[in-house]
Amino acid sequence: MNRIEQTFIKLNQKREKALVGFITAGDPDIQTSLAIILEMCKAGLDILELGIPFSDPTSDGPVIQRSSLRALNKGANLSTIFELCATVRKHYDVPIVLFSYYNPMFVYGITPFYHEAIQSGADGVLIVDLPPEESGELTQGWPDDKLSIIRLVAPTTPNERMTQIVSAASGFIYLVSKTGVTGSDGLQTSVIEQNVIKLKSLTQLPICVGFGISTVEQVRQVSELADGIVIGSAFERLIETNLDDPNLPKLIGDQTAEFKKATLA
Amino acid sequence: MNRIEQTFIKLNQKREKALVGFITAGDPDIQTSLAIILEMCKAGLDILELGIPFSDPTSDGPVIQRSSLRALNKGANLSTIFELCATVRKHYDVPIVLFSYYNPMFVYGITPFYHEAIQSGADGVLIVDLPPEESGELTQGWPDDKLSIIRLVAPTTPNERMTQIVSAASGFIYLVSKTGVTGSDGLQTSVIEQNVIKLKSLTQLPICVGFGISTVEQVRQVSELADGIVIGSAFERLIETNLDDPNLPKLIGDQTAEFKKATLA
Amino acid sequence: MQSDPENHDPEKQMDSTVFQKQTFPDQQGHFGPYGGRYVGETLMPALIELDLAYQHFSQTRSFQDELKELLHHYVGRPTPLFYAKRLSQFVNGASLFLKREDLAHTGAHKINNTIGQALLAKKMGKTKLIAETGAGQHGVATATVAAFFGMECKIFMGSEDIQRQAPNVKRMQLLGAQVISVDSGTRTLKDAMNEAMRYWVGAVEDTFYVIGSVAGPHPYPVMVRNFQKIIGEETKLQMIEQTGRLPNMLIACVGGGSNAMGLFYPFINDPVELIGVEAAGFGIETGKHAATLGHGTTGVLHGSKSYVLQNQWGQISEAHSISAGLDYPGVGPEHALLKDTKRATYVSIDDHKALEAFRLICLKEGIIPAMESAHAIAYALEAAKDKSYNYHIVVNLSGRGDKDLGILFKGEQSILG
Amino acid sequence: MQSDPENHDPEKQMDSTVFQKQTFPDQQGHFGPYGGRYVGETLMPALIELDLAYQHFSQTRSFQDELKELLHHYVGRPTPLFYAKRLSQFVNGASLFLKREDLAHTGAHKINNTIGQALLAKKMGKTKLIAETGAGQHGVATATVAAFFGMECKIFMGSEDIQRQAPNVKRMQLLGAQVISVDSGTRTLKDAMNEAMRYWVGAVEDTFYVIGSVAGPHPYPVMVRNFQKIIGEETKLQMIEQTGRLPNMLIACVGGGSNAMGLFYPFINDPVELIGVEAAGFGIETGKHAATLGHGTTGVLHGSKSYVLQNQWGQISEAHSISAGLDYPGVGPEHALLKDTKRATYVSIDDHKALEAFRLICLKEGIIPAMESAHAIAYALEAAKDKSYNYHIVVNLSGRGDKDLGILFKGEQSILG
Ligand SMILES: Cc1ncc(COP(=O)(O)O)c(C=O)c1O
Ligand SMILES: Cc1ncc(COP(=O)(O)O)c(C=O)c1O
Repeated sequence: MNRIEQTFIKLNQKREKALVGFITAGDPDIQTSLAIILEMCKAGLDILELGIPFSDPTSDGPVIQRSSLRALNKGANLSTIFELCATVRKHYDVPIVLFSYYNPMFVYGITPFYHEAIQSGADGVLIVDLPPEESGELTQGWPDDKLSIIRLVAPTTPNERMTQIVSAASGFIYLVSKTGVTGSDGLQTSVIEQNVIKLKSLTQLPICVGFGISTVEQVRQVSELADGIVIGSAFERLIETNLDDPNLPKLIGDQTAEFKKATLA
Repeated sequence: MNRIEQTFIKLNQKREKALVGFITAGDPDIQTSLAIILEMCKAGLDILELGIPFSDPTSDGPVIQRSSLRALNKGANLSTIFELCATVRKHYDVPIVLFSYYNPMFVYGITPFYHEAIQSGADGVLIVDLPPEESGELTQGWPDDKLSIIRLVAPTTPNERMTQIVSAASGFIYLVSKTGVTGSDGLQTSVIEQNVIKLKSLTQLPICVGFGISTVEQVRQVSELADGIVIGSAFERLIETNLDDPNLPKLIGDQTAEFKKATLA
Repeated sequence: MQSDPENHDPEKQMDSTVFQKQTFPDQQGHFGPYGGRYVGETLMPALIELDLAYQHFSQTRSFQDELKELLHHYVGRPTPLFYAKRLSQFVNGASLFLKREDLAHTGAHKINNTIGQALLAKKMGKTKLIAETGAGQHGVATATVAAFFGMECKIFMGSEDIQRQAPNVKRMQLLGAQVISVDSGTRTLKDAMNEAMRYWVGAVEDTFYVIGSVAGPHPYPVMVRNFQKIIGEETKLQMIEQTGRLPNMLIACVGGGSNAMGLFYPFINDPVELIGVEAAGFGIETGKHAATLGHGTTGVLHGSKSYVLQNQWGQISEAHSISAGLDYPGVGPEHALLKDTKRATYVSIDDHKALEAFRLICLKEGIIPAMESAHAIAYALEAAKDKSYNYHIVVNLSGRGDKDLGILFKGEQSILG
Repeated sequence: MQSDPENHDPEKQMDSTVFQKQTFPDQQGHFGPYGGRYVGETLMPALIELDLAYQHFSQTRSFQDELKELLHHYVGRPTPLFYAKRLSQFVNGASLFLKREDLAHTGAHKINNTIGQALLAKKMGKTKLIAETGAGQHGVATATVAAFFGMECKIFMGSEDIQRQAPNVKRMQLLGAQVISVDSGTRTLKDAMNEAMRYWVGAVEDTFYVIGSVAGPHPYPVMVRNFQKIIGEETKLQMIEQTGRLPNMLIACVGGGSNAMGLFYPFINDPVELIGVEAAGFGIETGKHAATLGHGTTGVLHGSKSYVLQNQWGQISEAHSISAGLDYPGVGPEHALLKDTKRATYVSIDDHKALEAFRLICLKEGIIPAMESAHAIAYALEAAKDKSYNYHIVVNLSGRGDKDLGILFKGEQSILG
C-alpha cells in the first residue's frame, strides 16, 4: 500500500478531508521552493502535488503560467526537481504526486523517469495532457505500478468515459471543478456534487476536487462533498505577491494551516 | 490682310525674324500683366501670344503651370482677359494670338468666343490641344476666318500629317522644337532645321519655333533657321523670380529688347 | 456662358435605341458628341500609331490567344459570380449577385486592362510603361505587368493619394516601378494624369502610356472598354448558368468608368438596367463630390470630351471622395453618351453611405471591398429594397479593400466605430 | 536523455512503401508514432465529438455540395496553375509552375480550411469560432467565415505578430472579429495557440476552435489536410491538362504544414518528389530558426506528437523566422511520418534567401508572394538549377505578400534595397 492510499485511510479515520497542495517546483527558485514545501508539510499538508514547470502550460491560467516561467528562468529541470523531491522525502512522509505536462517526461524518457521518480520518493504522477487513450506508451514503459497514475475527470466528461477513466486510474481521482484553466473564478458546488456522486458510483478511489478553489470558505464547502481539495493558484498567487519577503515560506505555511483547518469536519 | 501677315511682311523686308512673346494673361495679376505686356511691346516685341490660363495645362512644364496658377488665383478669366487684350490693342498694333487649351474656349462658347476675340482686337488663336481632326466644331461655329488659326507641328509629326496640318493653318506655323513640354531644356538645331526645310516645302506660311528657347544665344541660332522664335517659359521664369519687384515690367521689357536684338540678322 | 451641346449637337437627341443601330465610337473615337482626341500635336502621331496597332494586333489570333491564356492562368479569370445570400436576406428585396473582381490578381479589375495594354506595348516594340494612378490599383496593375513583361515602369501618383493608399505605393516599389509623387494641383488622380501626359510628351518614342480607365484620348476609351468587357461577358454566362436568365440590373461604381463599362458593354442591347454610381463625397449639396455625370457639364479634359466638374470659366474643379479611385472630375466619354441617351442611369453615394455599405459587406459576407466598390454596394442596397427576390441585381465588386485600411483606421481606431 | 522513438517504435522502421499499404491516421489519429490527442480531459470529449461530427458530416452529400459551391463561388477555386516562364528562364533549369493560392479569397490557402471547419461548426450547432493566428492569414480567413456564417469570432495573436502583420489585424477587426493580443511566452504563434486552447477549455460547449494548420490534436491534422487537399487535387488535374503528365517535384513551405500537406497528399502514391521547406531564420547554425523537422526532436506540443524544437528538458524553444506564418516550433504529425519514411524531404531556407526569392518573383513575374511562400520559391530556384526544362516543379504559392509590406519596409525604405 503506498503513501497515497495510507493517507486517505488515515484521514478517513480522522473524518478529515485531504488538503492537496500544488506548488511549482523551483518557484521562485529551488531553495525557496524547498523551504516553502517544508513549511506546508509542517502546517499539515496532506498530499503534495509537485508541479514540473513547462514552457507551454496550456491547461493553466496566468498565475501558474508565470510561476512556471519563474521556475524555468531559475533553471528548474527534472534533475533538480527529483533532488528537491528526494529532500522533501527525507523530512516528511507526505505523499508526493508529480504533476506534469507529458512532454518533459517524454523527452526525459518514460522508463528513466519512472526510476528516478521512485528513487526520489514520489508516489504518483498526474499528467495533465495525457488522456487514457494515449497512455499505453507510458504504462508499457513502466516495469510495475508502484507509481500511482492520477487521472482527471472534467465536467465535460460523459458518463461512459468516466468509467473508462477511473478504471485506468490509481491513487485518487482528480475532479476538475469546472470548464476552464487553473485559477479560473467561480465555484458551482451543485455541479461538483453531481459529479462526485456519479464518480462514487463508479470507483472506490478517493475524489479530490480542484481548479479555482482559493478561499477558506470554498475549501469548507468542497470538503463537504469530496475526499480532498486541491489548491494551486491560490498558493502561487501568494508566492508571486511576496517574492521579496524573506518570510515567504512561513506565509505559505500559515495559509496551508488555514486551509487545512477548513478540511476538518 | 490681318496684322500677323502684315508683321511678317514687314519683318521680311527688314530682314528680321519675329520675336513672339508668350505671357500668361493675368500673371501675377491683371494690372501687372498689362504693364508687362506694354513694356514688351515698347521693347520691340513682334507678336504677343497671350496665354489663357488653364487649371490643367498638360502641355506645359512647371514654370508655365505655376504662372497659370498665379493668374487663376488672382481671378483671371476670359472676361478679364478680353479686356486686357482690348487695352493692349488701344496702345499697340502688335498682333495678338490668344493661346489656350480648348476647354475654357469651349465652355465659354465657340461663337461668343470668336466675337469677343475679334472685338478685343485679337488676331489669331493657338489651341494647344485641338488638332485639326477635332477642329470642325470650332470652324463651323465661326462666321468667317478673320481669326487666324495657328497650328502646331511637332518633331513627331510625320510628313503626310504635316501637309494636312499646314493646309488647315493660317497666320503662321508653330514648330515645336522638341518632344517635351514647354520649358524643357536643350535645343537640337539640326532637328529644327530639317523640320523647317520640310515645312517650307509644304507651305508659304511663316514658321516660328518654340519650346525650350530661353537664351539670347539660342534665339540667335534659331533666327538663322526660322521666321520667328517663340519665348515663353523664359519670360515667366523672370516674372516668377521677381514677383515682388516693382520694376518687374521693366525687367521683362529689357529682356524682350535683348531677345529682339538677337533676332536681327 | 456654358456651351450646351444640346443646342448644336443633333446627336444629343439620340435615345437608347441608337445602340441597336450603331456601334460606338466612330473612326475618330467619337461617342456621339463625346470622346475624340484633344492633345498636343506631339502626342497625336503616337495616338494614331496606337490606334492602328491596337486595331491590327487585337484582331490577330496570336494576340487573342496570348491574352486569353494570361487572363486565365495569370490573372485568375474567370472571377466568380457570387450570390450574396446574407446581404440579400438583409435587404429583404432583390437578389444580389457580386462579380468578384476583387479576386483577380493584384486585387481589382484594373489588371484586365493593363495586361492587354502591356501585351500591345510589347507587340509595338515599346520598352517602357508609364501610368497615372489614383487608388494605386491601376499603378500596381501596371507595375505588375511591367515586371511580367520585363519593361521599365514609372507610375505617377498624387502626393495626397500616396498618403491615402500607402500599401499600394509599397507594392509598386516592390514590383520594381518608380513611383513619382505629383505635387501639383489637387495632388490626386487628375494631376497624376496631367503629369503622366506631360512626361509622355517627352518620352513618346519608346514609352507606352497605360491609361487606367475608359478616359483619355481615342483610342483609350474604346481600347480599355474592350479589355474590360470580359467582366460583362463572364457575368452574362454566369448569370445564365446560375439563374437561367439575364439579370435585371447591373450596378457598378464610376470613377473614370472602366469597371462599369466593362460590366455594361456586353449587355448594351439587352433589356437590363444599367446603373453607374458616382461618389457624392461630403454630399452633392456641399459641392465637395465627384459626381461628374450627375452634376458636371460638358467639357474637354485629358484628351477627350465628356462631362467634367468645372466652373463657369472651364477651369476644372477639385473632386472629393473618400475613395481615391473615384476622386476624379472627369469620366469616360462613352458614359456621357449612355447618360444622354438614357441607356444608363447615374446616381451618387456619399462617403458616409459608402462606409456603411463597406461595413455591412464585411460583416455580412466576409468580404472587404475596395471603398470604390462600396459605393456600388451602397446603391445596390437601396435599389434592392422595394424589389422582390426574383429581381436579380449584379454588383461589380471591382476590387478588394486591403489598400483602404489606412483611411479606415486612424491609428488603431477604426473610423467605422 | 532524449528519448529517441527509433529505439522503441518499431513503426519508425517503415519506409515510404507503407503509404501504398495503409492510410493514415488510424482511428485515434496516429500517423505511425505521431499524432494522437494530448490534451486536458476537459477538451477530450469535445475532440471526440468533433471527430465523430467530422466523420459524419464530411461524408454527407449536402456538406460536400455546399462546400464545393462555396469553394467555387466564394473562395474562387480552382486557383490557377501558372507556368512561370520568366522565373524558369532565369534559373535556366527545370520548368517552374506556381499554384496560385494567393488568388484565393483573403489571399492564402488558409480559407480552404476555415470554410470547411466553419461549415462543420454550423452543422454541429456551434455559434462561436476561435482561432490562433501567426501571419494573420488564418485569423483573417477565420474572421471571414465567421462573418459569412454569422458567428461570433475571437482571434488569438501574439503581440509580436500583431506588430509584424498589422494589416491583417485591421482586416480581422473590419470583419467583426475580436483580436486578442497574447503577451505570454514568445508572443508569436506558439503562444497564440496556447492561449486559444486555454480559452477553449473554458468555452468548449458552444465554441468551435478552428485550428489553422495540420497540427493540434486529432482530428485536426487529418481534417485540415482533407480540407486542404483540394490544392493537390487541382494541381494534378491542371498539370495533366497543361503538360500531359504528373510533375516531377512538388515544393511547399512548412509552418504547421497545411499548405504542404494539401499539395502533397493527392500525390502520396505517385512517383513525385515531395519537398517541404522550413524557415532557417537567421541560419540553422545560429540556433535561431524554425526548422522543426530538419533540426527538431520528437515531442508533444499543442496536443499531438511530432517533431518539435525543444531543449534537452523538453522545454519548447523559441522559433525564429522573418515570416510569421513559419515562425513555429512545432509541425503537423503527418509530416513527421513523411520525413521518417523518407516519402518527403525537408529542407530549410534562411531569411536572407527568402528575401532574395521574394524580390526575384516580384520583379520577374509581377507577383508579390507571402514571405512564407518565398521560402518555397527560394528552394525551388536551387532545385531547378541542375535540371532540364522537362523536369517539372510545382511550387505552392501559398499566399500573397500584402500582409508583409510592414516587415519589408522600415519607414519608407525597403529592406530589399
Ligand atoms: C477597385 C476600384 N474600383 C473602381 C475604380 C474606379 O475606376 P473605374 O471607374 O475606371 O473602374 C478604381 C480606380 O482606381 C478601383 O481601384
Ligand atoms: C501564406 C502562408 N503560407 C504558409 C503558411 C504556413 O502555414 P502552413 O504550413 O500550415 O501552410 C502560412 C501561415 O500563416 C501562410 O499565411
